[in-house]
Amino acid sequence: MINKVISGADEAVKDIKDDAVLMLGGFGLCGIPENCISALLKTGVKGLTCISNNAGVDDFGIGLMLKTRQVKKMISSYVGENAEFERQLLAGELEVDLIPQGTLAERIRAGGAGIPAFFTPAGYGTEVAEGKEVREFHGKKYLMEEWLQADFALVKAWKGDTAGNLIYKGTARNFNPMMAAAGKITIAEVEELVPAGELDPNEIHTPGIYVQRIFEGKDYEKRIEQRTVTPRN
Amino acid sequence: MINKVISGADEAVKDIKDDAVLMLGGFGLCGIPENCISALLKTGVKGLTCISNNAGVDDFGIGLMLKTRQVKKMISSYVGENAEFERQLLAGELEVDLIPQGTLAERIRAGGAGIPAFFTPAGYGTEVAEGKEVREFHGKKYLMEEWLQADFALVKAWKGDTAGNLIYKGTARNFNPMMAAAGKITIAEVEELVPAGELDPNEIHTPGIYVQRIFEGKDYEKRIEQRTVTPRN
Amino acid sequence: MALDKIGIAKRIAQEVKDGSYINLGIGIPTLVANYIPDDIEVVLQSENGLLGIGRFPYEEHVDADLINAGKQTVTMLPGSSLFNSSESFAMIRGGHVHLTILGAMEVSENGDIANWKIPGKMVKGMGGAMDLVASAENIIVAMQHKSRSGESKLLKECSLPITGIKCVKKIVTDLAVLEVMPEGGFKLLERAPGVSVDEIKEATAGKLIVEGDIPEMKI
Amino acid sequence: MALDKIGIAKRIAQEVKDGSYINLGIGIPTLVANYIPDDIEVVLQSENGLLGIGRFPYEEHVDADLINAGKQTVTMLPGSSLFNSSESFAMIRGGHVHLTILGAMEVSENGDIANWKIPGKMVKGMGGAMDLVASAENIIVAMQHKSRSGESKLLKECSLPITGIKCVKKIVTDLAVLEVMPEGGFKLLERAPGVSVDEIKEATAGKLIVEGDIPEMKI
Repeated sequence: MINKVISGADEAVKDIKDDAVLMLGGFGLCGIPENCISALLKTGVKGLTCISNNAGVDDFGIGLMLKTRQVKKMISSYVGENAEFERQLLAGELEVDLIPQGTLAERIRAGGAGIPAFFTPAGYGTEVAEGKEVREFHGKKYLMEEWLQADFALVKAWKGDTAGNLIYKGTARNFNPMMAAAGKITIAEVEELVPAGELDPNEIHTPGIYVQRIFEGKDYEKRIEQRTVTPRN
Repeated sequence: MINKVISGADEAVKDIKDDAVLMLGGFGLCGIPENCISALLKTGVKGLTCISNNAGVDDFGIGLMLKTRQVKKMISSYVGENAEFERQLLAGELEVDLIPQGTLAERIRAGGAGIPAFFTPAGYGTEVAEGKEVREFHGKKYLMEEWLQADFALVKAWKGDTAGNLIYKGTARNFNPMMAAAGKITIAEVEELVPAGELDPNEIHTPGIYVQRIFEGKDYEKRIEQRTVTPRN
Repeated sequence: MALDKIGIAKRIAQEVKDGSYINLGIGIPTLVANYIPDDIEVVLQSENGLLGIGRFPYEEHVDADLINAGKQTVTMLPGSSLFNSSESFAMIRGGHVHLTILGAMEVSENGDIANWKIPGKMVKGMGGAMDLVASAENIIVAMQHKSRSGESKLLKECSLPITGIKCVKKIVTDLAVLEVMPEGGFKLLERAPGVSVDEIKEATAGKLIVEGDIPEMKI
Repeated sequence: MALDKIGIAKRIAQEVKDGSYINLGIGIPTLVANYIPDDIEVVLQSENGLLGIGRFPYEEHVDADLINAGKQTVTMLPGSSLFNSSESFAMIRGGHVHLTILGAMEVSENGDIANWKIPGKMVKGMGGAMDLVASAENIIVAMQHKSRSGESKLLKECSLPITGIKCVKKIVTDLAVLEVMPEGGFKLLERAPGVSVDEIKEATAGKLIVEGDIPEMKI
């Protein structure tokens, strides 16, 4: 029998070893695998390469793993909300690879889809193009970009089932679906885990084939970076 | 105001001119734009290039447009269910470009996503590779394949709203979403058209940005090619 | 005695690993699903956009919007999911489908497969076969050992236009189970009940590797 | 008198065409949404996966799972749709988003834009800016004409690392509306109310093209 359901975050991440390459879903603090990050803080694994659009804030998200010096390298599109990050970077303690957001998303998608390289116009003529092949198609210049894959992908979904199918909520979807497909082992933490058959097959965002481990997470904080509201009157 | 809703198939296809390049959604006879095909039979437009996974059967789907000699060229992965097709092909009256199904799907997706070319292993070492660039990544050989785009994409969905958002049903989704994104003008025919706001934004398969015209189709036949059933006892 | 189609399907069903995702081609491969042991759970992928293919529907449940890649009406199972063709082949190309079982006209001793085109005959197209054979980590071919005209289909080199190169890992025919060796050659693993090694030798045009005693298949 | 940020946003709002899909950058561009005339319908795209951005939520409707690319809590509108980041940039790269409005540190007279990196300062990253400027058919820059230290931001060549080349079509500053000409140069289209052509000339380091009478903006 296929059993993807595990007890929780501690079991999920226990075989993540030093120097592993991880993908972590989320955009800012929206849709991040909070439980898995907490569990990684406990295992103390070191030398991680983290592929994630952002790097969290000082006291939440990947920021927590930066504080504990567990991260060797970040591959991101924007890392601006984190003072400890800046300190480590300027001190040469942290490597950073900055990638245009659309290129990052597509490289991850390509990793899951078995497409080793593709062409994109983003970054042509800029320093992002350095060392990359440039080619013209239909009168426009493009850069060749290669896939990204990871040893483990840590994704966060709204609902999941025991077959590994996932449904995300709102803009918490973001990078999670592509990362789910690009991890050699994909760990999904969900707010609600239901038996196979309870999700409508037509509404599933990530088919279960991409998910190797799934558990229902606990105590989601879902912190908000910019709480903007419309006043009543 | 954005008004994408039109009166029906006749209005939808009236500016499709001779020698246009079309994409038509569907896999076999499942999820094909029945109403638009009927309307094209009436306009009598000729010299069409049709990008579609299959070519219908003799008396349904694109097969109807073959009978009326409106199709100059088919770009497909499999065209085996159609005697008139075979006759025209052997008589040299019809051009056919056969493409591996995954490559076809991905070339269309690339057309909508602004990716002019990508690498895929499908067809390496076969006659499909003739004239194509071969490149090795991580010890495996790949072919470079280019995007496909169309003057008009004709897609069929289950539900749609006035903003152009689409939800497909079952395996009638198939090629429709990628084609919706790869058409310069995308025409969506839907079984049920509802006001914007009635579809759950989290369940939409094709965001409205890709759809320029939408209408509620009529008299769907939804013919079945292979009616296979489990007998009761 | 040579196996019939059901025998071939039954033997291939033994190759299926618990927990795997599988794509079955049209013909004998489709039959394999019927003989997978009850204690083995697999998920069948259909390249037109469905994971978790169920049985054919009862008459009153037939749905034109739910078909498999052979265009047959099917059902879904608990845990099924639906997706578009691009996602479907992303799954295949990305190596997420563990096993592909498909038919062939010819297989060469280095694992090339020909199953899409016969020169001089109407070419219907390759469908998803080229993507499948270029992508799956494990490919098993189900076919007759010889063609209807009596010629071996296990060759030194394919005579027909090929679908993919160096991709077939195992072949189950009406006469034998054979492994395609990395260095080339068909290694004979099992004989059909009552079929002799000599009969298999005679029916195999490519290099046949026979080491030690060759057991009979257990079906 | 030079425009304030709201004045720049109001003037850019006049550039917005009915029925268009628009991506607004952080800062002044975000303000543009507030000044689009009621009879013009546009759909705002947020690159983190939302089409149809609505206003900020009432306090009791704040949802951590619904933010814009500036990480602000937002709402949806009737007709909104949600999607993943890959689809979002497929939309952008594929030319489906008609107009991008964004801020800049520098623009060159051939349309290059620099807005992501200042050597010697902490580099936060380009986010989605490089994809947006490489892809949109129409790009309007909203910025001050001069930097805080009084130097022109409309240059012959960018001094800072660029975000994209030959992409900016129009610039709206506190002093002027300018078109970037295909052959190079900033063509002066309008002056801010009470600002003279000479003041604009003085504030523009790149090639300024002045032809005939230059009207004042109507805001």
